[in-house]
Amino acid sequence: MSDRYDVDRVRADFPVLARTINGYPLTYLDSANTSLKPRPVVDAMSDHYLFHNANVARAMHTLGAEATAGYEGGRAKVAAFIGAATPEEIVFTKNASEALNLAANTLGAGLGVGDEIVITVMEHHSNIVPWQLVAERTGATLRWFDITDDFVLDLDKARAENLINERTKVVSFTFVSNVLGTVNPVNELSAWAHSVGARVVVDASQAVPTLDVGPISDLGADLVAFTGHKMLGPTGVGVLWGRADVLASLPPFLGGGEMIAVVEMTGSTYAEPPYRFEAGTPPIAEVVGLGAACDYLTAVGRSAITAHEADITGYALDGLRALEGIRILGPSATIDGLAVNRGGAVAFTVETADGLDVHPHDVMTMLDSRGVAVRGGHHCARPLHRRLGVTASTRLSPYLYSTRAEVDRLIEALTWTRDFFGGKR
Amino acid sequence: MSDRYDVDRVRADFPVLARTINGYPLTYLDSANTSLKPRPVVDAMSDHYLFHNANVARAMHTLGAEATAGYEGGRAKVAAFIGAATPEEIVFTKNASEALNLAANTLGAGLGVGDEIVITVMEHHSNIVPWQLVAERTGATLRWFDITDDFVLDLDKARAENLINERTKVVSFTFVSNVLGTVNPVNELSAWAHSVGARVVVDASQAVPTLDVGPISDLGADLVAFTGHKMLGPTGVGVLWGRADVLASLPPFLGGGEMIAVVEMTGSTYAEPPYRFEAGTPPIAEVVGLGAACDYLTAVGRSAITAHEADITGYALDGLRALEGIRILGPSATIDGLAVNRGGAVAFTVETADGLDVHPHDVMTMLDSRGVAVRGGHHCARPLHRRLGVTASTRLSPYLYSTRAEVDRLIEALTWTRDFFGGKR
Amino acid sequence: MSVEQLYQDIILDHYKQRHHAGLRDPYDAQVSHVNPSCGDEIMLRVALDGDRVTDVSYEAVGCSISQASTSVMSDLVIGKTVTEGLALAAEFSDMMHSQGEWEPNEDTLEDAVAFIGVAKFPARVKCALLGWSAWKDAVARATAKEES
Amino acid sequence: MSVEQLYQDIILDHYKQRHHAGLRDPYDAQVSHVNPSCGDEIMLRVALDGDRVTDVSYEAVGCSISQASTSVMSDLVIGKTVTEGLALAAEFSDMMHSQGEWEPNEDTLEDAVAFIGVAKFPARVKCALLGWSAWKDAVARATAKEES
Ligand SMILES: Cc1ncc(COP(=O)(O)O)c(C=O)c1O
Ligand SMILES: Cc1ncc(COP(=O)(O)O)c(C=O)c1O
Repeated sequence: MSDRYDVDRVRADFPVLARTINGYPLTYLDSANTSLKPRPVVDAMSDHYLFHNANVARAMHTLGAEATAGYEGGRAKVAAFIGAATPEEIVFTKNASEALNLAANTLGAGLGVGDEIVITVMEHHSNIVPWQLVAERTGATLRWFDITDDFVLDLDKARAENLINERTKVVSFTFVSNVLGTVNPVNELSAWAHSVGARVVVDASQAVPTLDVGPISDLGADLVAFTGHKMLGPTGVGVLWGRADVLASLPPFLGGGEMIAVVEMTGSTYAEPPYRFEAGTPPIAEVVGLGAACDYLTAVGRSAITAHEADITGYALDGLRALEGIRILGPSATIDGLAVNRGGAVAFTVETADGLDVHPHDVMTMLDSRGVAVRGGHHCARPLHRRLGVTASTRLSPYLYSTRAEVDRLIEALTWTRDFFGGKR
Repeated sequence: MSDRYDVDRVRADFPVLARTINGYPLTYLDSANTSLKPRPVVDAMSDHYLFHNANVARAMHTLGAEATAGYEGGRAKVAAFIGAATPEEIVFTKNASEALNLAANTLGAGLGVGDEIVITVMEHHSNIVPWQLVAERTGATLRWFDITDDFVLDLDKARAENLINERTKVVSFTFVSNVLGTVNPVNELSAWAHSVGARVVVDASQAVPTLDVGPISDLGADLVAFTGHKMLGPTGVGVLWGRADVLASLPPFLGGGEMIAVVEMTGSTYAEPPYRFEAGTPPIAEVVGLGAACDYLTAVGRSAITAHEADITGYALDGLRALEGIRILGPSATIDGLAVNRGGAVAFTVETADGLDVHPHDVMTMLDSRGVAVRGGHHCARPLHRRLGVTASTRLSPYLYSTRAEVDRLIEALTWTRDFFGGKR
Repeated sequence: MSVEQLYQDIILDHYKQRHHAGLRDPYDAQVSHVNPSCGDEIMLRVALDGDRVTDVSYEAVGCSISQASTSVMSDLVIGKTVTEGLALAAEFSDMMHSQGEWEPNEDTLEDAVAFIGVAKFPARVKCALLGWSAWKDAVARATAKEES
Repeated sequence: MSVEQLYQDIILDHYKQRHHAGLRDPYDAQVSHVNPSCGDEIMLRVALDGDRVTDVSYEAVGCSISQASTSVMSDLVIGKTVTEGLALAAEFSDMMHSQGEWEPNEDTLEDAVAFIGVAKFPARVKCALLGWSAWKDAVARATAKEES
């Protein structure tokens, strides 16, 4: 860990880290599932609710102006955080899933039989099911990138299959895999898709929390989705960034208050982006909280967080690789103890000395009894697990508050788990 | 005000009420726009975020179990609050607008040319635009109830027009108008719609905060939508209640994590309700907060709140009726100073002695300068305002923390406003 | 910030007696603008003679600020060149976004200086800009038409 | 609550050696159940002879708890009447929802009493119930088929 990164000071802002679970200190390594929340984020929301709460836009009194300043201020902070050209490029949704459904429904509105949508086999269900629903509704065909044995997208196979072609209308893929940790070549894929005139959607849910993704338009994508709760923010808020001209070209998604220009019983016209896509009372306090989360991450330092995650992830990869019976699902190389070009999510399987697969739920329960929180299951990526030939996996995922000592506790608990199930055979 | 209702004790839980605005005490009469939040609701969310935060369902460790208990516990509280048969009848959305879009999209999935959808002219935009979008997409026809000069639904005209007939597939209407205060005959309308085999959707956003609507199935509706932020709860959470068999019959709406049974690249199957309709990470902390809001309202007493609102509304109606130049848009009768069979939203227009219409925005700004917060505009009900022959109106809306003294301050500020604009003529 | 500073007499006078109101022929472009959050609406026509604004006419519903601002705007731009009018629009917009920290130039903005008080009411800034936005849009369309 | 209480030897033994595993003919109904939050899946067949359960066979992926519970369930219900099996299912379900406050009856539940420890792990209760739910569903379908 870098000497300059003061993880203890960071940890002091997360009171839950002082908890003990079953007599052991809490070891929270489930940040890809959702991150912990620091006090400044929670306090910003409490202050908003207790002293400045009102509805936005439609309330013009003093509290309404304060709430609007909080909400639109949060939009400006998120815009700055990802290097958007203007705050109007930021659409607030309830989570990344809604953002991806918004993308699928609006981009999919004009599709028909013969059109193709391309995703990848490593997607989160939230970037699979919306496209399946759109394909079903419109008659378009859903196709996908496979992966290689090295856990990266199989671009050669895609080329051989002519996966992206003149029928391709949308290409949607994840920036960083929430299972493998793989970082996809966003620029290359975007250019490829654009070369056939397709729109590009990027699921950056697993990227924005730790990578400095801005200026966001440099990715080359048309729409980028991410979620608040994985980046120290509250639940109930997600983001869809869109290039101004792309957003302006999209039809409305959900209908309701705030997204309209003029409503008549016989038909309505719609507001300009981003409001066109924000039906009903928006997640006001949540955006205040997300803005505070952006402030917090910026104050700690974006590159320091990226470096810290590379350190902890590298340390975990080295530790896991040294452990008999562990198979890492994803790139596992390290250089000087640092993870290279991969995210912090590390999924793996556990086998006992006598060849028994220890199921991830059992691993999770065993680890939890020692205070270690990880996730077991398919991590909302069942097709990827099938592709890897496993039903489920266990996943650790650190964040800016994680320490090497916590990884040590994980490794120790994992060894004990493996031997507990093995010994009893 | 009833002697037994201790409004000061209630007010002590809302710290913002101690604020002064422009040197005047805050007089918050904009609760139909969004309610203020009591400390116990805000504290419940802070405690959740700081000490029990995790993702639900998919996290099985201790924090995950606590977060799941908080979330599902919130579902049980909301179910009990509206007298639902089981917690599984409660679907969480991001707001009432999403709940109504969910209803429109799923009920509308099978519609086509020749089918009819019926709404009313007094609907909030959130119960108009989703049906317009569905009608546009499917070719179905959108029709609506008119109102009488007494501000109630014109059932006679509807009968004469054969508004509800064998082609009617969905009837959707508001329980209580957020402008007029009118309470619609839900049972009668539901029975009428069901007699032709149509599904019934009720927008109860303006009803649930003050009326004891349970047992919810007694309304006779199939789906009922409401929103958290108007009933002391946080932003970012809405509710769609549905009869179990109706929910079970509906296709999915948004796709993503949590709403699936089995995902394959070639097609997916979906979870049982309510999960089928909850794509992605749900509003976990928000549901914890909404559960706390239900607890709070229950502790104060549902019937006491209803009675208090009838008292404050009646007092406001009497005060406004006595004021030259004020026209109340909605039922304005009182009996013994109490509002009768109407909600607490009171919309009105202001005219000076010399015949100048004072625009609601000007009224709002003038009132705000005296610390009085009301709403001016079309309150997301533009068609209704057109029907009433006005562009916009000013609306006061009290809640359980409101007092007669606040109404006095409003009336005084309103008198001053009227004369300010009149005097300068 | 008192409402007396906001509702200066100039504003109330224009509100009660709107200059150039009503829709007139001939015109080169007509636009409809709306402030969705509050429901204020305007339909505005502009007539050009080459580079010169010969008429601005409108039908509008809205608050005193939006009505008066449109009235003042029409006084200001009629008879000016498009370039002069756009410069005024920019100057007015800058003033409105100044939060009141601005020394308005009475020589150029004339009656529009009365709106300096509105700049201190963030919720009302949009009201003051509605007519100006519509005018800018109409002029852009009229010019585009001429060029095509 | 220690994991040793959860993972009793009976459970681990059944996990490693699942009784009646594999899909067999003949059967009267086949169902697929899944625990969407964790991905555990089971395909289960039931064969009836009148009111009597003659066979239960299954293919399943999942954790030790769900696998062992299915194995124990099959031991318990094969040879019993449907009514007896459903009574056992109810008794087992009650035990699982007892949060561990339960005195399990070894005479009726036999090996299934080992799952009392699971009742104290709310996140794992669903695992223990997966096989039983599938069995109840399959029996309902088989019975319905017989009646129709
Ligand atoms: C009657 C009615 N319906 C729907 C809504 C929309 O609620 P939301 O903005 O939370 O979606 C409101 C909100 O004010 C309302 O009063
Ligand atoms: C890569 C990826 N995409 C999408 C999502 C869905 O986010 P949400 O559950 O907030 O909708 C996640 C969440 O974990 C994710 O990791």
